Amino acid sequence: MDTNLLWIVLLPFLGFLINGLLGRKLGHKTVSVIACLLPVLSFVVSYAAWSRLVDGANALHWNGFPWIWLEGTLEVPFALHFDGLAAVMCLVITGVGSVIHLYSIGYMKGDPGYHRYFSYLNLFTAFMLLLVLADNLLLMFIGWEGVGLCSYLLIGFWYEDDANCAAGKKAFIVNRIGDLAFLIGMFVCLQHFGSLDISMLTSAEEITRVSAETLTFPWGAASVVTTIAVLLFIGATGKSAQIPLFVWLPDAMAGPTPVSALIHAATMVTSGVYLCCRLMPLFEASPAAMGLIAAVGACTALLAAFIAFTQNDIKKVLAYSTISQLGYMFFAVGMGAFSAALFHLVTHAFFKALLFLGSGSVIHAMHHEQDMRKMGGLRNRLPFTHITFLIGTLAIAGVPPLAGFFSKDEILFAGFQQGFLNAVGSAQLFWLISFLTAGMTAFYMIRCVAMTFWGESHVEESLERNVHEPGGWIGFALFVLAIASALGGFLNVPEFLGGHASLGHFTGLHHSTSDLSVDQLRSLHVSEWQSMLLSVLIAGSGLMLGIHCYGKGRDLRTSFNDSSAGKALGRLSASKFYVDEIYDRIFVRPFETLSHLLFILIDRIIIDGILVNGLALLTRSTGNVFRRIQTGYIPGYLLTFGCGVLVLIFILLNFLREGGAQ
Amino acid sequence: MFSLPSILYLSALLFCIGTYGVLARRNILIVLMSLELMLNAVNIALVAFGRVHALGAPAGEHGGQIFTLMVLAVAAAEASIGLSLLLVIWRRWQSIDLRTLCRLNN
Amino acid sequence: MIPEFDSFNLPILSLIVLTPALVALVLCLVDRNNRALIRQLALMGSFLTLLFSLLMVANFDSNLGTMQLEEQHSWIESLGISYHLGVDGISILLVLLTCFTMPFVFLSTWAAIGDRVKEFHIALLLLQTGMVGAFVSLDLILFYLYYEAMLIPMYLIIGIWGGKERIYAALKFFIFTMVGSLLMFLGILYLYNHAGTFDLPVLMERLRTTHPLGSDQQLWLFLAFTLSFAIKVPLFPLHTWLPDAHVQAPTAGSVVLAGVLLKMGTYGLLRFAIPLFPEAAFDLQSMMAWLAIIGIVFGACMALVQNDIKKLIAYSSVSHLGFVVLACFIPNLEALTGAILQMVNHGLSTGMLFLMIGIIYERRHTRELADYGGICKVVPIFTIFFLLAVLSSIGLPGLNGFVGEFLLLYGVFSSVPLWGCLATTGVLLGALYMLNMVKKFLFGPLVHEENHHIEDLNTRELIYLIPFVVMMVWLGLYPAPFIKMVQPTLTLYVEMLQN
Amino acid sequence: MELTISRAEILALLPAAILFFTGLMQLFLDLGKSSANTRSEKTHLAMIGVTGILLALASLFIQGVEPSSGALYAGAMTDDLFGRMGAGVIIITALFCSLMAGGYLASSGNNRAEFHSLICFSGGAMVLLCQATNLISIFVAIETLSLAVYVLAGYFKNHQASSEGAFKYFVLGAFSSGFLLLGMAFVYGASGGSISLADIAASATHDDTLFAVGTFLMVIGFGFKVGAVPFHSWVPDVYQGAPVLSVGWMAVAVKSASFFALFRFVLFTGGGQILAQILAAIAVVTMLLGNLAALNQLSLKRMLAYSGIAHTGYLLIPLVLAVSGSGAIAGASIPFYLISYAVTTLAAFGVIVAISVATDRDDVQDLNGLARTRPLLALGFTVALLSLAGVPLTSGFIGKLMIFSDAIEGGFLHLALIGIVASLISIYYYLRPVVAMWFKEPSTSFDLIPASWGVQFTVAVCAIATVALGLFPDWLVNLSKLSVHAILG
Repeated sequence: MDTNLLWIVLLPFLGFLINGLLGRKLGHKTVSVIACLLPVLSFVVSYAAWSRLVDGANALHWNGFPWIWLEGTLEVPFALHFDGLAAVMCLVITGVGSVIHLYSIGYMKGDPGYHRYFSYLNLFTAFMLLLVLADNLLLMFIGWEGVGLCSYLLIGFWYEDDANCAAGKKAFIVNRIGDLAFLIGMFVCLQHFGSLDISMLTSAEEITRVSAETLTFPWGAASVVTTIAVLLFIGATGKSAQIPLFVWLPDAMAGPTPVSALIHAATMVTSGVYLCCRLMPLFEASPAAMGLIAAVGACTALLAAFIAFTQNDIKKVLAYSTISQLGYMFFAVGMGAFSAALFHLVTHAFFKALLFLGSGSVIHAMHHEQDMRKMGGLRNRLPFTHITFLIGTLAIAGVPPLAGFFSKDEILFAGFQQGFLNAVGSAQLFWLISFLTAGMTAFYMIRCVAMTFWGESHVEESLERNVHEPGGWIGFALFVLAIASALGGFLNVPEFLGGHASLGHFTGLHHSTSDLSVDQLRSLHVSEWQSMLLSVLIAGSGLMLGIHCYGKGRDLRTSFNDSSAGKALGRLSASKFYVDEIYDRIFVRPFETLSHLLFILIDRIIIDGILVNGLALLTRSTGNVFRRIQTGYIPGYLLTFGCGVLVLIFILLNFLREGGAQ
Repeated sequence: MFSLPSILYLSALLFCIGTYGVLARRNILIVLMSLELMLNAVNIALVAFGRVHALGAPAGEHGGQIFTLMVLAVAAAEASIGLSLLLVIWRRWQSIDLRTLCRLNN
Repeated sequence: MIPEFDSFNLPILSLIVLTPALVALVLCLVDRNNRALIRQLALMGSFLTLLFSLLMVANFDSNLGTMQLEEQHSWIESLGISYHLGVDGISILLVLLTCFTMPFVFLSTWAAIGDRVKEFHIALLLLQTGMVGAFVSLDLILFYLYYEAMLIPMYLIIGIWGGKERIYAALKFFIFTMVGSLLMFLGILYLYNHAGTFDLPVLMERLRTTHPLGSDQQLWLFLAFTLSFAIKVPLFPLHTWLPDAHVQAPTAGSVVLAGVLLKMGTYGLLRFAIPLFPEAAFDLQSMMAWLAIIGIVFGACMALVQNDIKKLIAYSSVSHLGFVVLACFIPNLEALTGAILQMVNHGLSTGMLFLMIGIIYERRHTRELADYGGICKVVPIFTIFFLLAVLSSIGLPGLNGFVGEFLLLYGVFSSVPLWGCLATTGVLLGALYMLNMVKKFLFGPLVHEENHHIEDLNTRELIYLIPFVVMMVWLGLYPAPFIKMVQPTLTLYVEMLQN
Repeated sequence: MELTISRAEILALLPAAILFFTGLMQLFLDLGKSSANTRSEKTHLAMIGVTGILLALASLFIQGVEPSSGALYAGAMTDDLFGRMGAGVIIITALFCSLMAGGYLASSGNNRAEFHSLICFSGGAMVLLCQATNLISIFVAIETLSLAVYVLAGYFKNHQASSEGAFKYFVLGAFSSGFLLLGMAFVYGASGGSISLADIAASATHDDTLFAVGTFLMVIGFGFKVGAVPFHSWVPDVYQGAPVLSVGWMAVAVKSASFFALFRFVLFTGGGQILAQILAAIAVVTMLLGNLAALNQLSLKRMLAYSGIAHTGYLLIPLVLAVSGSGAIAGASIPFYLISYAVTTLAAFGVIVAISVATDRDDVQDLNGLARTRPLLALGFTVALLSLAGVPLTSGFIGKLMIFSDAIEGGFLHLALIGIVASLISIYYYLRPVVAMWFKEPSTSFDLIPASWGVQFTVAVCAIATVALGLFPDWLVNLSKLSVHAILG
């Protein structure tokens, strides 16, 4: 029982309440102090808890209180759980989060929605921490949807532009599609595990018990575990922007840039990966689901990288890069390398936050110009930003010894190991895809750097004079994150390089190699070396090609662009594979048209028109008929009377005769 | 002298004539006369029934006859009301055709 | 445990039911021009009722699943009708919801209703008596009496204080409801003739033991009862009165209609139609479920294409209550608990949404979405509250809507997975139309000149909105006590149905 | 044969006698002044009328709820509870009509003693009708009341519509009297010369064609009076044409008295299943036609005329039960429904009287905005309409409850079902005046002549009684049961 855990979540939430309720009256300074101090405090608490874990304590637990509590039937408590995995996530969230909060002070200065912005950001932090700390899936779902809400609010932060609101809405709705699968996944869990507690869902006995059960679908049978894993993974594809639900993330760049850094790069979008790591035993029990995850991850990585080639909006490039990197993480998950996935999650949080904040610094300096074609040559004006951005770029490209190098290498090796050492055919293909993607990543990132910072300036003159390095908190944040991006890789140095894979061990995700013999270990290390060399090679060539194309060797680029294949590919990339358009044509518009049609056809015409009003009309016109037969002529009345008597007597006599005959 | 059925047939015939008169004629005066005819047709039946049943019944049971007397009185009152209404109608419409009275309808 | 407050042996339920009616009588004597006094008296009356309802909760033993606080007096003995009240887990939350909503409804009308204030308050008070009475009646005729008694004040409220098409809407409301309730009336009489009592507990006992119904009888009676309740809910395809009624009704009318009145339908299903005729309910389960599911999706689709905010929310009610109806026909604890919670949640969130639309309507006199847009800049506090209500309505975890929705959907899913999955799509569609509305209503550029100077929420409005928010958060984060009140009754109920 | 008159016989005759005497008094007192002063309220006439009626009522109450003293006047009449209840309804109706008459007649410039005394005369005949137990007294009573009512219908002899209505009523009424009388003759003949109902019941068999046809013709005769389809044609025209107050009197008193007599007859003699089936068909058609034809009426009086036909249809349901031999089941609903209907209808007609005094018209649209100008009248009318529609908390609801419940118990579920459908249809037109009163704004031409206190009193008392009977009907239900069971023995 550790109530302190609650404070990790509660502190940022407090910030939200204070700023949300009183922010308007407090003034910018107080707002910033409160908004930044509380996540920092939360970081401190997390750090303290983390150090207790390091000291050898078991996982910390807060029993909380009953939440959705049907005694004896369905008992879901509001309880928190703090173990290695949660600790790492908490530190990343509060750490990177705090830095981004600080950055925001500079970035959002003078915005009329200042306090609103910070209260949303605090709220986001709280929800994200709740997601991470949750002891059961349902509680995690609060955080899960809560971060989605904050994402929605922050994407549409500048609500006066319709496009921003539409992007926010799109994000929420697309996420909800995934959430439906998550919800149904939880139902299946409840039905078969009888609980949503993560400890239950990950306990080996339970999983073995449940994996014997199968479900029948119209299209065939599937094991329960696979069903759950796939459903939860679909949930993850929503949040973590994987095929087929990635379409919201590029649009989400409509929000303020620090938001993109925090929510749409470092933390929220990685919660899908976190979910997989959290439920590692469950996923591992289903090879089919793992295969699917690897396939989706690899394909997403490739697709997004390909689209990133032609994007001209600096944030869009980073957005597609994020999608691609998240694909990497899922690829790792699919390969069973959960520790690598988490590692990449952490390093990605560092360098992608850095990249976004760097781009933010550029955008800020350029007075909200995001088109890279109108930049160029900013290296001189923004030297510090340039350096840090470059560090980030190299880190993501996988240049040793920066953070991305270690993590990406681990992932690629996992694929290599599965595909070639364990000889799994499909894994070979996926490895190849991600291997190529590594090169592509290096290429489009260097393109981005080149277009923004290098070469000639395309900045409007009036603007250029005012472009200057934003100092203060912005610089501080860039500095901190640059260091983290540079050194983050050392958190989990693999054993063959003499490290201890400490992150993997700490979180319990690392597969121990201690049961291997010395020979096996040696051959493993050899292949690890091979894989590493390959990845460095591909990253290097990507970088070189990029520098060549966007540096001096422009002719290569233009000639490629002019070739018919190049044109076709370029169009395909620039149009983002028409995914948005296809979704629009297949789902969105038919649905709206259908709704309109149904409204008019069923509600207006059939129910109201024909049934309701028709019935009323029928009744009224029958009434009118009866009204009209009342002609007012006495002879007519007498005749009715007389005929009535005659007919009725005739009937009576008829009946009487029949009755008598019987 | 006359058997019960034959008297009843006479009564029925008169009733039918009366009914026909009410239904078929348009002159209010004739309709009033037909109504009287209907009542009196029933009177014949009543008297006939009374006569038949009184034969076997204890003394003092002359319901049919008493009934007839009552009906005669009522018929007289009815005729007077009818005729006074006829006067009102005549004053207003200058006509004693039933078909003219049709302002109230629907 | 909770201390016993019932030291005077008060007839608490009667007090709750009759206080509003008595206050209405008092109001009859007040000068019609003394609006302030009328308003304050009505408000005090409704607060008093709220107090009594809290007393009811204090005296309610949530470990028992049986009828509690029962009151029974002979009334029309010659016709077998008695005055029999009682409350159990199924009704207690609904009584609470009603008593909770009414004071704030009264507060909300202070600015909106300026014409015939006296009549309006009398009508609302009588409406309250009708609603609470129907929830606690244990005699079929007494129930029917209250059930119908709600109709007239509501009819007047729509017809007198409503919008342009109010007469059509009021008539449609009245006749639709009457169609069902008269058939139910016939069913009640048939039951009386069959089993010789109007008293619900006795009747149920007799139907189970001494006077079982034939399957044909069950079927027809079930249909008669269900038709009535389905119209009230309203279940697709009997829903077309609702959008008209909502759009035309004044704010208070809409709030009561959505907040409480619609629940009469689902409550009736739970209390009467299903337990009285369990076999018929079971036979028709899939038909009802499919209708409910169609209603969920159809209502959502309709909501998506509405331009009038009230109409949109009316259709959203069709969708939301589709969930509840679906769950009513699933005999397991989760679904039924979810159904009851969802009734309360819908009352809170939709009630609040209507209150807020009323607030903005008072200022701008339009409900067309096209006339708004970007007003969150002008009315930031309004925006926050409105968003909260919307989020509660679309079932954001952490707010009330989710708790009910989760239990309900899980219950349905565990029984018939296909229905559960189909119903779950309603959650998605709900987010779709609600956020669409929010976007057009609150966000975007501030185009219209008239919208530049809308006043934000004032203190009175805050006073009646904040309790809703508090309840939403409470029910969202700590629903356990409420679930506990409901559970024992439903456990017995499920056992009974499964036998 | 000895001619002695017992105390019970005197007491039984007293209410009717007092009414007749009151009518005569009024005629005499107004003698010689009749041409002048027709615009004054002539309070003395009302005073005498009210006093007489109250006396009659008192004489009725002297008898209390004690059981019947058996056959009186050699079986011509009885003083049983059933008859006393019928007499009570009629006398109370007469009271309210007298209270309203002065103001109403004065405003139309027709205040003569004849109206007042005709109410008393017809009232006396109706009281006798309720108590009559042999064919002769039934016929004489029904003809007496009819003749008086013909004149009441044509009371505004300068009004074309009034005269036309009266004449239609007269011709059709006389025609139906012929059939009634024929039926009586048949019954008389078929039952071996019995005049009194008790003897007829003892000697008749339902299979006898003559008896069945006779019974049926009698039912037709009564059916005309209460407006059962297809003998209803006169109702809308006469209601529309006749003075409002006469219509109110007809709608309440004539119908009640006829139904009381008809029920007494049927309860005594029964009628057999076949007759019951035919009557059931008549009930169905009456309920449906009455309600459907009322849907699009603009005139309140005409609308209430059709509504009255519809209510006749509902009342035919217990009649069907009684004819089919289930009189014990249907018992209580007959007197109760009639009393409830009387009270409700009086409230409604009170308001129409007020409207036609104020506006000289009686269309639905003349009610526009009544809730603003005369809230209490509007409330009273609303209560009356809701009660007619059978909405709970009113006596009409309890009445319908009893009737439909009886129908189900007697095995006539389909009648109950059609009754429900019919009352559903009726809601539409009952709500129309409500809409006009509450939802519409008053037209500027609305003349604010305040309703006379008699009208106000009537509406108030009757509306309150309607609600009170809806809330606490127990005593009346018990009384009704008691009265019917006394007949059935």
